[in-house]
Amino acid sequence: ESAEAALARAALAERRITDISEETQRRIGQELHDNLGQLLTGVACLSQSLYQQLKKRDLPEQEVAALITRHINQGVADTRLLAQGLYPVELQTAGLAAMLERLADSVRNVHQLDCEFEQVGECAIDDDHMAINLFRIVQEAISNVTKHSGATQVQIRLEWSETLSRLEIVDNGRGLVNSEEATKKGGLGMHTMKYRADIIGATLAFASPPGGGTRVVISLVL
Amino acid sequence: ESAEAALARAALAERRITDISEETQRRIGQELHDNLGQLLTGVACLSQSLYQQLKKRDLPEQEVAALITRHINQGVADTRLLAQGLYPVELQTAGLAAMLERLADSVRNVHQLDCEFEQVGECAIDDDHMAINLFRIVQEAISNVTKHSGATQVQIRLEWSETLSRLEIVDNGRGLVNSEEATKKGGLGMHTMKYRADIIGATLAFASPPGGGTRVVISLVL
Amino acid sequence: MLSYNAENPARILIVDDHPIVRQGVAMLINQEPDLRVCCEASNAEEGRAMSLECKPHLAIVDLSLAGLSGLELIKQLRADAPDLLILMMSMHDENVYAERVLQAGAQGYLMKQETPSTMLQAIRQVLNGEIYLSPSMHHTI
Ligand SMILES: Nc1ncnc2c1ncn2[C@@H]1O[C@H](COP(=O)(O)OP(=O)(O)OP(=O)(O)O)[C@@H](O)[C@H]1O
Ligand SMILES: Nc1ncnc2c1ncn2[C@@H]1O[C@H](COP(=O)(O)OP(=O)(O)OP(=O)(O)O)[C@@H](O)[C@H]1O
Ligand SMILES: [K+]
Ligand SMILES: [Mg+2]
Ligand SMILES: [Mg+2]
Ligand SMILES: [Mg+2]
Repeated sequence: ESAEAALARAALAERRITDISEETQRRIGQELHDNLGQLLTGVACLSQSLYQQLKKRDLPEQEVAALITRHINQGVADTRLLAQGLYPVELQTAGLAAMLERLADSVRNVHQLDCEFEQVGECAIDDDHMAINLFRIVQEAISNVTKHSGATQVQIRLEWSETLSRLEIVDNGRGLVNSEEATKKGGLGMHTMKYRADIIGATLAFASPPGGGTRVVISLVL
Repeated sequence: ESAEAALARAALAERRITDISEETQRRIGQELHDNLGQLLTGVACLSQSLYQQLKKRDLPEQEVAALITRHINQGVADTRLLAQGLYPVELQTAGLAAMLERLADSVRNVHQLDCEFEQVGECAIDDDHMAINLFRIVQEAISNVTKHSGATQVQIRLEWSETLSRLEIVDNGRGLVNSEEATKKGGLGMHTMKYRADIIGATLAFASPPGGGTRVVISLVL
Repeated sequence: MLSYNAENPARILIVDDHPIVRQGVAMLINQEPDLRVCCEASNAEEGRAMSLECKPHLAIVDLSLAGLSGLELIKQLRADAPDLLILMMSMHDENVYAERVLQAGAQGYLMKQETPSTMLQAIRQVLNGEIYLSPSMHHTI
């Protein structure tokens, strides 16, 4: 087998299996969202109304009914969070920019981290495959910021022109010691980001300027 | 880059990404199993006992309690199926043979297909990585049988000796037209089975004898 | 002020493609003396027909329906019956949809993950002539 053929094989393998992983997440996310989530919503209502019936008649069984209702409400919330983390169902309809805005919101709320989203130009991706991969790269970059950087601020910037798209995730944390080293540590995140960038024909760069912090840049020639 | 280096890279890529895909599934499966699954199982018990209390006192609210119990049981079953398909958590504790037995049971129940598991010798894999990959190969082979073969019978055979392990999935369906052709059709299953076999150093063979049916054989020199 | 009571309950239409959701929400509503589910539908076409037939005070509409979406249904319901109150109830994120849903003519957006008590509160608020949004959403819009 020639070097070229082998490389092509590697690329195909990467693309195919990343798709499997994405497809699994999509399928499960959708399933949770559409079926289990709905079932539990219905049950939560049934259980609340059973509780109220028992309470109105002042029956002692109301206690168990209240407990069931509390647990089910928890289950509905868990299911939604899980589904959302697995597959952002709104990506197709709301678009990438709206989803990045949301991601920033949730980082602010969950991690007490000052996270801003900024958009320059009008983002007009209508390719689901492209959108989901860009979104996942940002998700992993942000997850790294919250896990490793100790940053107090992070900015997600989406710049958009007719010929180029640029996505940046910039934090003010402790910086990458060495980007070579970082990818050898055994984490999967950087590898996956790289695969995803390759798949959509984007380039991915990491930089930690002397002033501190880390900058992840995804560039895409349109 | 030499052909050899490129091939090595391809192999590494395949292995890494199969790991990612497996890791994704493991994470989601575990989450479903441990969190949502446990929560719902608890609620199912509460709701069942509430129903019984109400029934004993012959209260009309028992009807709603029965309805809730039915729905929750459905939710528990859905969650388990979803989690189980993703990552067989019992694989580590119960072992490969027990899991294949269970797989055969569920195929019989879900697909009305006469599915048998047979073991010759004592299976003693204690390598999780090996076990999960063998299990996934069988899962995909069985999924293909149910989807494509039109078979009425399928057998899973695990043969075990001190030096060799052999796993066979044999159906009595319409057979593979041509195994070359099959892998070119754009399905991911055959590719993934091949990757997994490579990863654990096993060989994988497909055969459709003239008498009909398909035989998938995984051989492993120990 | 709410003018509904046991003799004259608010009549409510539920449009949701999931039967267990309809069952649960209907039971929850029906045990409130001042509220009553007058009809149910599992898709947009049925929902529109039911609305014309039963003339409900309030329609609770699910966003994701098979076929025509809940968003489209809102616009049709609005056009058919200018006085009809509409509460959208969905599993989807309010940050993404709430604004659009209000623009389409609904009076509220409720996430299905909210507790049943919040659901009743949202229904009453909309019947009372107010807009219902979650507190954090109210803040954003
Ligand atoms: N924004 C950042 N600031 C500081 N260090 C970082 C940042 N992003 C990544 N790193 C470093 O790079 C390493 C590799 O990151 P990577 O995402 O590949 O793995 P991980 O996050 O450790 O594990 P995983 O992503 O598999 O959960 C991290 O362990 C961390 O040391
Ligand atoms: N047991 C079988 N009997 C008959 N045909 C089979 C059998 N297994 C596989 N095939 C044929 O081989 C093809 C390739 O199988 P493969 O698993 O790669 O893809 P798939 O099942 O079509 O899709 P995917 O696995 O990605 O969901 C199938 O489409 C089918 O035509
Ligand atoms: K009533
Ligand atoms: Mg990481
Ligand atoms: Mg297949
Ligand atoms: Mg729906």
